[in-house]
Amino acid sequence: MELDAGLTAWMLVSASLVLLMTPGLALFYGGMVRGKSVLNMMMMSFGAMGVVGVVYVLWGWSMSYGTQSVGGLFANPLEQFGLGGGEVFAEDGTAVIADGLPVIVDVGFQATFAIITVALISGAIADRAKFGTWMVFTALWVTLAFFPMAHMVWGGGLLSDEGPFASIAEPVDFAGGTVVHINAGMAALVLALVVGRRKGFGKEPMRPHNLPLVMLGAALLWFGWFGFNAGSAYGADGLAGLAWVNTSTAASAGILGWLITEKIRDGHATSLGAASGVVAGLVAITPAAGALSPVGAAALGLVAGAVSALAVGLKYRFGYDDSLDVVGVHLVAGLVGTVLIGFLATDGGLFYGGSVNLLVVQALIALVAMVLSGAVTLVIALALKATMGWRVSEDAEVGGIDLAVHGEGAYETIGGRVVDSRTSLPTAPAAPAPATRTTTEVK
Amino acid sequence: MELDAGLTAWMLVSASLVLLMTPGLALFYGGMVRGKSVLNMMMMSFGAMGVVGVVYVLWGWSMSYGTQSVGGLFANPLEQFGLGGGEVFAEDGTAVIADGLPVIVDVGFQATFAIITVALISGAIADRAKFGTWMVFTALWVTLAFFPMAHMVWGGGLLSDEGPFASIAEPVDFAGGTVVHINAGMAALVLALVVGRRKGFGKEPMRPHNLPLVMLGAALLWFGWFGFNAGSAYGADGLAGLAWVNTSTAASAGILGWLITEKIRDGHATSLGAASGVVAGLVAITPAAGALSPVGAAALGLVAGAVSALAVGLKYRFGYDDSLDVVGVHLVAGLVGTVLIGFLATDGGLFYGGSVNLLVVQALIALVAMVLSGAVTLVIALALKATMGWRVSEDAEVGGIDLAVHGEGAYETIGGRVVDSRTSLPTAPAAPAPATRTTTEVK
Amino acid sequence: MELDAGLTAWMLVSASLVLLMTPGLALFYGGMVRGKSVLNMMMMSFGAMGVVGVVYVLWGWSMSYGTQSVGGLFANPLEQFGLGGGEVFAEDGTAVIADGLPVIVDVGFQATFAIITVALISGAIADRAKFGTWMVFTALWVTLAFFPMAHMVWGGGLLSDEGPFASIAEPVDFAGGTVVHINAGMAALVLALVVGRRKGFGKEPMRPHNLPLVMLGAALLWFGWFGFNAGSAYGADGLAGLAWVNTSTAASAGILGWLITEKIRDGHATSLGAASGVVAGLVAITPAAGALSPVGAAALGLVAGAVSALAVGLKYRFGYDDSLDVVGVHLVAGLVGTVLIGFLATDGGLFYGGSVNLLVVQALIALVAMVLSGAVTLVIALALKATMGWRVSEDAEVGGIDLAVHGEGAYETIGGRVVDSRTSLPTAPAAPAPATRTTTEVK
Amino acid sequence: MTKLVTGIIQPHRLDDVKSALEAFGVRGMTVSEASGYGRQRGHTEVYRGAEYTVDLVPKVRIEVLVADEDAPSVTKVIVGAAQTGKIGDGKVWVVPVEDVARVRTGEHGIDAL
Amino acid sequence: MTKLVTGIIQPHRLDDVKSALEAFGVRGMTVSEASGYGRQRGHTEVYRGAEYTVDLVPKVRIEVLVADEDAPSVTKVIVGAAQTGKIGDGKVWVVPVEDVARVRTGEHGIDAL
Amino acid sequence: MTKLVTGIIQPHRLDDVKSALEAFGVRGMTVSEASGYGRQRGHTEVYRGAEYTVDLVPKVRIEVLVADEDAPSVTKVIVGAAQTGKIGDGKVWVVPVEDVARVRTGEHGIDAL
Ligand SMILES: Nc1ncnc2c1ncn2[C@@H]1O[C@H](COP(=O)(O)OP(=O)(O)O)[C@@H](O)[C@H]1O
Ligand SMILES: Nc1ncnc2c1ncn2[C@@H]1O[C@H](COP(=O)(O)OP(=O)(O)O)[C@@H](O)[C@H]1O
Ligand SMILES: Nc1ncnc2c1ncn2[C@@H]1O[C@H](COP(=O)(O)OP(=O)(O)O)[C@@H](O)[C@H]1O
Repeated sequence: MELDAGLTAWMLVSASLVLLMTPGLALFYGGMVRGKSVLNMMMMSFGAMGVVGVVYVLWGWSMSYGTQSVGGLFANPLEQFGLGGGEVFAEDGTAVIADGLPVIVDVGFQATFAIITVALISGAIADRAKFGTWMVFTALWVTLAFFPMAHMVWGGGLLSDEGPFASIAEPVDFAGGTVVHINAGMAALVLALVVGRRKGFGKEPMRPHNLPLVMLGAALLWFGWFGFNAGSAYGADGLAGLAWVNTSTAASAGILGWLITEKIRDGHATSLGAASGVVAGLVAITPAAGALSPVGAAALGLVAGAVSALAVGLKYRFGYDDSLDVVGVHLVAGLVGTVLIGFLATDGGLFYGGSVNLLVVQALIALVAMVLSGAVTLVIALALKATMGWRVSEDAEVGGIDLAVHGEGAYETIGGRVVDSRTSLPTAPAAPAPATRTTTEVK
Repeated sequence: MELDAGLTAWMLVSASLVLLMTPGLALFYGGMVRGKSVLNMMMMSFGAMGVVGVVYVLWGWSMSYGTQSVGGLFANPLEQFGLGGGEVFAEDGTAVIADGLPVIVDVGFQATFAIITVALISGAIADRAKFGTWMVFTALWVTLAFFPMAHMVWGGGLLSDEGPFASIAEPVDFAGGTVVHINAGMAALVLALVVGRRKGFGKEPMRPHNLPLVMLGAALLWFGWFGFNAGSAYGADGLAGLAWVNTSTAASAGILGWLITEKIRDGHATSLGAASGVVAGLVAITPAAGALSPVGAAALGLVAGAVSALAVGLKYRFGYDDSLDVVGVHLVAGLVGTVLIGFLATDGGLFYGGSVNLLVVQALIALVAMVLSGAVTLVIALALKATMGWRVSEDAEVGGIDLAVHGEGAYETIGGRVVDSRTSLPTAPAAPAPATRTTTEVK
Repeated sequence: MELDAGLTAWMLVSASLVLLMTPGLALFYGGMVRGKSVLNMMMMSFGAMGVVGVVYVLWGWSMSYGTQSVGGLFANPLEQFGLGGGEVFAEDGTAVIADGLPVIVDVGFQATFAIITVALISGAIADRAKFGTWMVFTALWVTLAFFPMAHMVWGGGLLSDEGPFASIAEPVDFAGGTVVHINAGMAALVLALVVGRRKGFGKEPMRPHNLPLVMLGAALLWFGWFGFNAGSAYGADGLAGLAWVNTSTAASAGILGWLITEKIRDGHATSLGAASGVVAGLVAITPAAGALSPVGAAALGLVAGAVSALAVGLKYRFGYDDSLDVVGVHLVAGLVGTVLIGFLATDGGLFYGGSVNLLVVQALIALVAMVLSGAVTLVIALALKATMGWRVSEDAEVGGIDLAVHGEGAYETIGGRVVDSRTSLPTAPAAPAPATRTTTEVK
Repeated sequence: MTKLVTGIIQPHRLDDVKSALEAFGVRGMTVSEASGYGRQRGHTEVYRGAEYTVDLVPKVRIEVLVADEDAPSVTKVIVGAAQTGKIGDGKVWVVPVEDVARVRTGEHGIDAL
Repeated sequence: MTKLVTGIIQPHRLDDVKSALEAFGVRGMTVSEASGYGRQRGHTEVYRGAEYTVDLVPKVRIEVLVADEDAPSVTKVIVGAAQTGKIGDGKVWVVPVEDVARVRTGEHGIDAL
Repeated sequence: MTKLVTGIIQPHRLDDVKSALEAFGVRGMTVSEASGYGRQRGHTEVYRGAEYTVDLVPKVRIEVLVADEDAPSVTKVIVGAAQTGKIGDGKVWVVPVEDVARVRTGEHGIDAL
């Protein structure tokens, strides 16, 4: 098949944009925790980048998009292990082209989705999880929960338009409402319950230590999301353009939805609210980016911002410590987006004269995704709890997980940590002082 | 018309890049204010992203690029309200292609210009403006000042090459010297005058609270400006390449121009100067990016950096508190760029053997843009002053607008704000302590 | 030749991405120094952007890719001075197209490489170098060391596949293992020796003052590196896709390699280690991005991460103060990548049944690059030492180079610097107090 | 006459100490950040191949001006509320004060508290 | 003999206090950040669905070593310059000092000021 | 009875002072950040066309509770270790303390040090 250079350029860019989202998330989350655990928070994202980035080329692609589907649930991990098997590279080493795009570009693009999805979950267990356990979790979860879901929805599996529900109506998940957001949001809920609450939850404020970082993170997420959604059009064309405009409009409307809601309820429009509204709008538009009109996208963003603003309070009511509101933002807005497609889709939505079928099928795939994700995550989480354990010691949690686990503090504090200099160097010689080092040693 | 995938890919990217500029600006401005007002500063940008992002798809596009021009001043906002009307999407919902590009992609691209232009103004009224008034202002100003100017210059209106001045010479505004920078810079001047000075202006230092943020912001602006300028070529071709190189070269030269000027005048080359020089160079090259040679771009950047470095002192001389130098950088460098085209344009500039006509027409459009922007802004600003009011209370200003208006502080300060924990939760149950929460409550 | 819009779009993006790497580096380095020298650190990068950005369009392109090679060492700087000479722009001002790409786009792309390479070196002499000397150094070094090396390796010179070594095997440097990383790393070593150690080196901790900035910097580097490596394919095609996936995979593996190594050796997996591992992996894959399989890239990244993690300790053993480990990361990982190509290249590598020739030629070009870079840098560095001098005063170094040299501190510290307000304004008039300025002046 | 009671405590005990003082009847205090050096050791950090120890530990300083007769009780209240029984809990000390003034009113002495 | 005069004041009054002290003849002082708890209440923050109050307010601490006889005047100078008449203006107090040394010279007592 | 010895020193002397005190036998101290105003002048900053002076210089405060009889020696130790001979080296002063308590144990007096 012939190469479409324009498409390929766009997909290379899209992959780069989505890759940037995970560090963006690290900043978004990192700014939101207290100063004593920002590094650990960011390391959960960077750790996921390390593990999932390697795992994806080994068996992730094969399990998601391999040709040997196992009951529509996942594909054979060995078929294209290490990207072998002839579907990505031909025998002579040249790249295989499919629909104008080198398959290897698609591998890169898809890998970035796997990374960010796993990283999203980490917000639910901020400040308290063992780093080693998290690293093992990332490998297990991406393998057992993400790759199968990607296969089911996008790889021609159970929840795709080749699956059983498609007889009701073709399910719509443009860029990952189920695979990414409902999947991660549900996993976050389960993990928050299994790992348990932070010491002081509901009593101590635990406010964001650095809100400009949070806003920077939200901005990088927005920027990267263009690759996520408009890239999912798999074309440098009008559909990508529509997805682009819908994405941006929903993010804008998400800001307004969240700010208006909190202004009315609390009397203040906060910067944390603006940043959160951006993400809520973006999450909601993700499954719908190609199916709505821009005005529909604005409406969806507005609703998602408002609903998420209300939903983040639920954790206090029900007592689970979803520390950075992965449930309130990703699960809730992911559901809002996935289900409202049934109303707002210009092709088949209730508001546009469609039947109720689309709504039903959207609710169904959302439900199935929740159940699957919840069940798989519960098994993994409990297994890890019983073996490696999830929690750092209480002293480490109170004193700060950054120092305890990573042996670092995020910021230099003069008169604080950077003070003693008994640096024990391997074989540091008596270090003959250079010309400039003579004075000040007075007395 | 046929789709040009390469062009479309480039425009999708350009739109994404320009969108990123507004958060970049939020950081650039946010780092420059004092620690007690950084969130408010950033929220002015994020608020503009919320309002203008939605307004643009409703009536912004229609007013700017609709086919029903009202006297060359603006186009009918209702013609393509909500992107309807058949010019963006055909009846069957497919995207209309014009000159190889889906029009919807152009909508996205142009929306990002509207957002950043409004956000630019906010720097003039840092630390003291009511957030609600600002939000209303963004909607009014973008509607009454920006969309019309976009129509006049780029939409075939009064200041375009179809307007009356075109008989002298074709006016050149490649990417927004008049529409964006002169427009925003003039509005900033008017707003600074109407809103009035900060308490302590000219007496207290009010130095940037976080210069690395400022530099990061400048970097994101530079990065995004490639979309702004090279995207304005509306082609993935040699002209875009020229605009790209000119843009980068002018930014580089802007650094040198500013640093040399302040080194000579003050004895120090500052990081704030480097960041400001980047922006000054980029502003100046904006209208000229496709019209100069790279060596011309270097010269322009150098001049713009030096002139802006001198111009930022004017506010002390004349006593207007343009807090973050929107006038000194955007208005002044915007004028420098727009007018110097008359000398430096390789096609028609005086230095390249052209007649004086181009210079005259450039000066004319700059002047008209200033007058229009100034007048419209004055009306809006005074109307808002008389109704909602512009200033927060003096206590709020002295104590910090972040806390007063947004109910947040930017940074956690231990022993400062994160201390009391009388979190009043909706119905937080007595929260049965998890296993790990037993100790430390000693005594 | 005909324009390839898809390719052009991708190269415009790639150039933008690589340009962003230098500010990314500024953050990476800036976060790593102490709070008193962060601005100076960042200014070394921004200064390089200023100087090299201008120099490149003047004589940089001509020296690197001009047609008049001087003994395979460099090309005539005057041939295409200021991009004249008809190879970039035709007589009529239109852009020349070569292999589907406007040459002017390539100029932009290549300029960004020159900038980042020079900036990389600055990490070796953090906290102590005169800014003026650094600025002169950037101009000299890029002219005498970088442009020649680019010519030799990529411009058809001595180390290219047209050079003498090519008879053994075609040397492979896909995106700059020799030109960028070995070149900069070797220069860093020489400069660290000539400039001398910081006061307190090996005794005081000198820990990073802001690790989230370091991680943000690493993230921007990773993001930009896609342009660096996948852009170096000069195609929006399967090779670019392969380079993209290899780049990302090596970065991921670099994280794992570094973290595992330090976890074993020190007991902690640090965020500084994760950020460093990213860079080590990316450096190593740079020359190899188009020549390895993704699994090979993973292996290379793993090795590079581990080796660099060990190598950064060498400076204490040998007593040179390569402050931010430019040698340990860029020189060492650059060598790892360049040499391991001899084993891992799918076409000609020892592990894939190739002869030893490729390995030999790779080692040879690495060696030649080290010698050349070392010699040229030594001459420049000593000349500058003898004339302008390299070191700021000891007081300036102890008290903080930011204040001493740039007249600024990076962060506002209440009760610290932002306190006295004897702002001496040029002609600040008695400033008639606006309505809101009346109170608080009580007593 | 008045005394100044100064306490150096663990940061996470600040809330409880503040509540306890308030319960006792103290209506004002001044809090600041500090670093402590003592029996409680700091920690080791590794910075790219160099290892070093940081022997200062984050602490919070509380200062309360009280009437002479309240000094012992206030000391006790702080000790009680700040105690965890672990090394590093901190110190409390009392210093004589010769004069106190309230800035707002210019009042002096016990009335200024 | 000398005294130590300590003032806790509103941050935005620091400049004026510094000028006033300088005008009075004080040639040195030490300044640091603090947080105050008192009649002046803090504020309420809302963090994504949770509301909490912060009852500490930013303050600045000034410390001035003075000769015994200057202590009352210096107290007065600080009170005068820091006063805005609003709640939260702060406190000034005086503590006896038994010895002062200038580090640079090792001088002691009044000469060390 | 005990004394509180407070030293304001140059930040880069902290390490040496800490070592010297440890060598002398002091087992604990409290350290915090401060800014000094004195003979040593601050610096001038230029902020986009406005120039202003900053006359506060970063300093570190050290506080050591010691037995009465050790106060003079500890003062001397600090002065000795902090001295560079340049303007701005700082001050050390001694204040009487009426009571000291160790939070962990509730011990009082000399045992609490
Ligand atoms: N002699 C001292 N002078 C001033 N502060 C001290 C002194 N000794 C201890 N401190 C402070 O008290 C804190 C706790 O002391 P430490 O010896 O660690 O624990 P403990 O008092 O429980 O034995 C220290 O971190 C320090 O801030
Ligand atoms: N008893 C006290 N001990 C120490 N500091 C106090 C005390 N009371 C008040 N302060 C300090 O003085 C500041 C002002 O006190 P506050 O009661 O708010 O106002 P005012 O003194 O004007 O009535 C407080 O923020 C606190 O820093
Ligand atoms: N009268 C004072 N009261 C409190 N602190 C002082 C006083 N005088 C000086 N200091 C502190 O001592 C530091 C050094 O004083 P300075 O006059 O600069 O140098 P020197 O004491 O060497 O002449 C100042 O920065 C300040 O922190």
